[in-house]
Amino acid sequence: MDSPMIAALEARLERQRRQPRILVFARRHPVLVAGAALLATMVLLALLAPWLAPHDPTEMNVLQRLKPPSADYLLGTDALGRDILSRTLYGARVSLLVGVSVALFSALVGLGIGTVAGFNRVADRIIMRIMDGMMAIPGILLAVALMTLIRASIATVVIAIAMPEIPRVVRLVRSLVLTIREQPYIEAARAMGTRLPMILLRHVIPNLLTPLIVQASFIWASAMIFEAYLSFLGAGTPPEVPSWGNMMAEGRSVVQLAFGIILYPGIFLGLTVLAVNLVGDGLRDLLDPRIGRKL
Amino acid sequence: MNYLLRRLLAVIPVLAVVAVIVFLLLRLAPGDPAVIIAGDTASAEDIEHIRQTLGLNRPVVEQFVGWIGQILRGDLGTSVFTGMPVAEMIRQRVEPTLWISALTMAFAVVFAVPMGIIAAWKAGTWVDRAVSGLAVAAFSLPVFVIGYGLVYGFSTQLDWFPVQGFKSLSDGFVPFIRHLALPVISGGLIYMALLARMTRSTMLEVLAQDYIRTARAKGLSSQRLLLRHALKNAAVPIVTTIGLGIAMLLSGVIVTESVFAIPGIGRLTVDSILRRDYPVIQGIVLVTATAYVLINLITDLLYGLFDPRIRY
Amino acid sequence: MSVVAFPRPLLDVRDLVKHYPTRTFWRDSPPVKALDGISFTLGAGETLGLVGESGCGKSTAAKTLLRLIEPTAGQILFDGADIATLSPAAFRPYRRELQIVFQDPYASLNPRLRAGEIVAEPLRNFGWDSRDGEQRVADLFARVGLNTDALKKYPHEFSGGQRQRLGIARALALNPRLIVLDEPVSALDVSIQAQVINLLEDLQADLGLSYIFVAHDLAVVRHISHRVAVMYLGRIVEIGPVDSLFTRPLHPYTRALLSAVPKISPAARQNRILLKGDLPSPAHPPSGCTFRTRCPQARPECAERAPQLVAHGNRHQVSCHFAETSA
Amino acid sequence: MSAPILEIDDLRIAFASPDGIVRAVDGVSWQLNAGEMLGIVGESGCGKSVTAMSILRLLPGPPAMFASGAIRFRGEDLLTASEARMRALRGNAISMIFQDPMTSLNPVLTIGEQIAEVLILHQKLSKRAAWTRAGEMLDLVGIPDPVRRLADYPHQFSGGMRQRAMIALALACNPAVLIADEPTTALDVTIQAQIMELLARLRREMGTAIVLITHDLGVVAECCDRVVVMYAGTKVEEARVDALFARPSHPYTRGLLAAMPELDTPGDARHRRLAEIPGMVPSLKQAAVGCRFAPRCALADERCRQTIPALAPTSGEHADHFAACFRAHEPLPGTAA
Repeated sequence: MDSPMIAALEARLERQRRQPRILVFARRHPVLVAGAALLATMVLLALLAPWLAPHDPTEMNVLQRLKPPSADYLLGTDALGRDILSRTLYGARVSLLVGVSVALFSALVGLGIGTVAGFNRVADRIIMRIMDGMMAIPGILLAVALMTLIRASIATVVIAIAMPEIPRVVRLVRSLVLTIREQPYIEAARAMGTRLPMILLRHVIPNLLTPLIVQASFIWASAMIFEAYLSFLGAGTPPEVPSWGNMMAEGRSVVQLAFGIILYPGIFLGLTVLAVNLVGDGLRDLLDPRIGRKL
Repeated sequence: MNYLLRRLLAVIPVLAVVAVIVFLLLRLAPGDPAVIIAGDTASAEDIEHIRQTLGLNRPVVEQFVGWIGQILRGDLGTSVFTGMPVAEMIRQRVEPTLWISALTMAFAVVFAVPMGIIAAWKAGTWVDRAVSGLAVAAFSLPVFVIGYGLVYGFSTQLDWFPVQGFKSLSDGFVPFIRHLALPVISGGLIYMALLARMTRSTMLEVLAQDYIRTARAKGLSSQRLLLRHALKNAAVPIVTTIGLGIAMLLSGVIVTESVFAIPGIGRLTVDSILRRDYPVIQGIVLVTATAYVLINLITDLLYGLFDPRIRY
Repeated sequence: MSVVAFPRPLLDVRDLVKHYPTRTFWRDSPPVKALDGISFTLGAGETLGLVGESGCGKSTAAKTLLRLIEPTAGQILFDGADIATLSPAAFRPYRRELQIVFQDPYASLNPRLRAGEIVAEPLRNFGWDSRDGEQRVADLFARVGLNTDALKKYPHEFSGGQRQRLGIARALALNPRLIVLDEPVSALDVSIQAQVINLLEDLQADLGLSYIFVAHDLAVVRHISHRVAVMYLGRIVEIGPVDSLFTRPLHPYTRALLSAVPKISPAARQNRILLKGDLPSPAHPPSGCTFRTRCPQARPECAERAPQLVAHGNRHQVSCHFAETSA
Repeated sequence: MSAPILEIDDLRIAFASPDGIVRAVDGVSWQLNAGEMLGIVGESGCGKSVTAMSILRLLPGPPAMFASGAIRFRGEDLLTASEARMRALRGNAISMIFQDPMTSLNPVLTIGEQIAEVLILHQKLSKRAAWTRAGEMLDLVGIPDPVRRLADYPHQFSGGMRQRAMIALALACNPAVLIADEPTTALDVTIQAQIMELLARLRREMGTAIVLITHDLGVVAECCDRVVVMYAGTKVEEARVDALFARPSHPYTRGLLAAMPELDTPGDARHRRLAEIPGMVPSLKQAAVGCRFAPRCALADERCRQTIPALAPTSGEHADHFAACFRAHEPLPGTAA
């Protein structure tokens, strides 16, 4: 005795239920699925670089300097005659590696400091002032200052990029800990005789992982761009490391002649960062739309 | 009134922390600071000269106190490379950076806030998806790729704008604007994307509140509801985002300046890096951090304007 | 439900105080007096109802007994021993004796743990090995009317009533002697409320549990309590056996409360006492009797002298200078 | 008796959720006469609030769907009215107050602005005239020193005062109908008594018809003229208030009354065990086959499980007493009712 409108909707939902689960999931979370697919392709390209790359990325061929895209150099060559496509494929590895390491490093350090700040009022005041101080220094300057002082390597770049991200993670974790601390299930745990370390492990941290993972994915995306900035300013990974940032930095001097040197790695970097941002957006809406509002 | 006092007092510890971080950065690095500043090619007496001028041989605490004393008197030390006082170097190069930052922020805010509001108001429609999509895309591109893209498109091909360089306002309005157009747009796009996303999520949160449902039950039209009821509540979080976003804006500006070869603070930073002119880097970090803190103080003070709960 | 004779009270609370300092910089503003010296006793197998409007301190009192909130002053004698000032380590064994069930069925269960793990947590804290533990949890599920296939489910898969049963199972795990029930049924619908109230009464009959039952619903408190304490602005204004307190309320506030509750049968609705104004702020309570600003029979003397709890008949005490005349 | 001022006719509202359609309101009809106070009572999830929100069409479009039925205000069907027409009625001819006073007022606008706004909008008053009228409204709802309080912000009002301000706001344009969605649930019992007494007084003075949505049978008993009992999206019983409480007929209504602890009976009413209603409210995702209450009803038989009982008048002296149950008048096993 349903009205026609409800019957029609019921039929459509019925059809949906019979479709393969992945299709139904994709329909409901388009952003996450699109992002994940794009990211998977980029990661695959990076992993299969040795087999996919037509040329050795470091093989210089001065005769073929600054050639436009052609049959055997699909994306053209750079100032030293190296194949842009091969270097771009290899570059993906460095940027993805830097991005993930920065995200993990800043998430873990931020989790530790943030939880301490959330649970200890005295430490909270000191930590938060330090974090405010670090946030006041523009990320680029902090990273650049660090890079001028320590020997440039992938590891030091990761630390230099992570430094400005840590205060943001600490601020997020601290606010989450302060809200979770007031929840009745924490009071119940105390009433059951559960000691603080166990309360942290079983009750507090599991409930703040969701927003932390979403924040980490945004950091992963911005870290890849940051790596490009650092290399661009001449304070990034050592020049011989084929990261997208270095490639684009080398392209600066000849930008008028061969814009492809900046354009193609730029597009790859853009797509990868877009993929990670989409995954971040998708995760936020999937896991907990309410918490997502704050990011 | 004690809210204002509290906000003013809160600025001091933050600036103190910035000063300590900047001071410690050089000393924490492995190896002898003087050697690092002098660089690999420098001779023994160069290193000794730097050690003297920067007083690196005195005990650390004494150096710190001396340094702070200098800063409070407005003396940011002297550049190792040019020998000029850092404060003077910064003052000469600050005008372009100020202009770019201000115009970029204005350009971003003027577009981002309305876009965010409309996307939230029309949540779920194609408008929302378009704005969110554009924002994520712009947000994912490094500023120099956009910069060189614009230069390639508008300068080399169409020649509407100069490839690089900066003309100060005194050289006439048109050249001034023509030189700033592309840098402002390339830096602005990213900051606009961030602001649009934040405005949208803040507005969505406000539109879900009970008092919006009450306003609707009063028979208000959507425009009135949006502007008078929703926006006034969303103003505080949006202003905060603009404040916090400054740090990201400054990063963008520094890179934009090297793309368009604009002689601003950003360019000065890059040059000081290459020349390992640490006192200048120290000075720039201090100045930009102070600017950031003051701007955020202003956004905090605006709270009182928008949110009566804080005034009373 | 005959009234059990009480040789020595299981719980004897004396002048329990809880003040929250207000943090303003320079002027020393008065603290918020959440609890301003409350005293009561509770026997084994007895239910004491703590009733009053929001802000009267009933939840604070309940949580202070379990040291979830640290008392500012006063004694809490449990089985004769004062547990108010014990160090956390010394107090921990008492966690087995005193337990709590919370008001909000959705927020009092960790959303990331399965139901079985939630109920097993107290057992794990006090050294039960996993095999006995599993059996004990299964028994507890049956005892509160949950079937065992619910062990694997997560909290969001349960209804409000079922979640409250989980909270009760968790509280029973360590065989406590006293359970503090902090508004356990306020968030439930009437039909579900009845199921939980009956469950609590059966458990009390079977296990001889003592209850502190905190609620703002007078009908529920009357139904389940042996004795009732009425609280106003951090103080007990009247305490006594449920029948004499509900049929012959002595304190003007108790009478106003009883008359304010909407009644179904027209006969029960005598002339309604409408209190004027709102609850005063706990940081600046009125001088003398704190109820005088809203009391229909307030007299000048009420402002000078704060009334004390005075006995009027069998264990029925009231804190009001003119309780006798206004009865 | 004149035509009813508000009429709900076989209203069906469904929500499209990813895993199925929730039939929140599954064929509900009732009338409201001018100046009358109708109580709609039921437990959470029974559809009472959804019905209330649909009258002013405040339900968000996409998830909510009006499957069928009509809502007629003075004969005009509101479901098909234009958005502009609805805006002209909202807050003017039909007003609404909500459950939680703490969040229902805009925190950054003064109380005066929020009341004046509706007067300027609907009655085209000047700013000054609207401000004075707002002051009169605050006085009418019993807020001391009303003119000064107009300039205060909501956070400077207590819970009870805010609900009074909400009522002033809703009644400013002298609406014909006021919909009150659990107006006192979030308030303490002494403040609740003040608010209910205020509503009763304003109804007498202004002749406003009131639809009171609540889960508290006591409030309905004291304040309403007629009452509708809802369960799982449908109306199970409708009667004059005295008839309903004197001779409840639908097993669910009788179950509710038996499950409530008593406060009314004088003397030490010896302790009787509360009569539970077993089981839980059914999921509204499947279409109703038989009576929705059958799984929990002691009288349920095969017919109840197969066919949906229609609303039928119950025997007894009150003509307008209906119940949707085949065995409405039979005594429940084990109880005197």
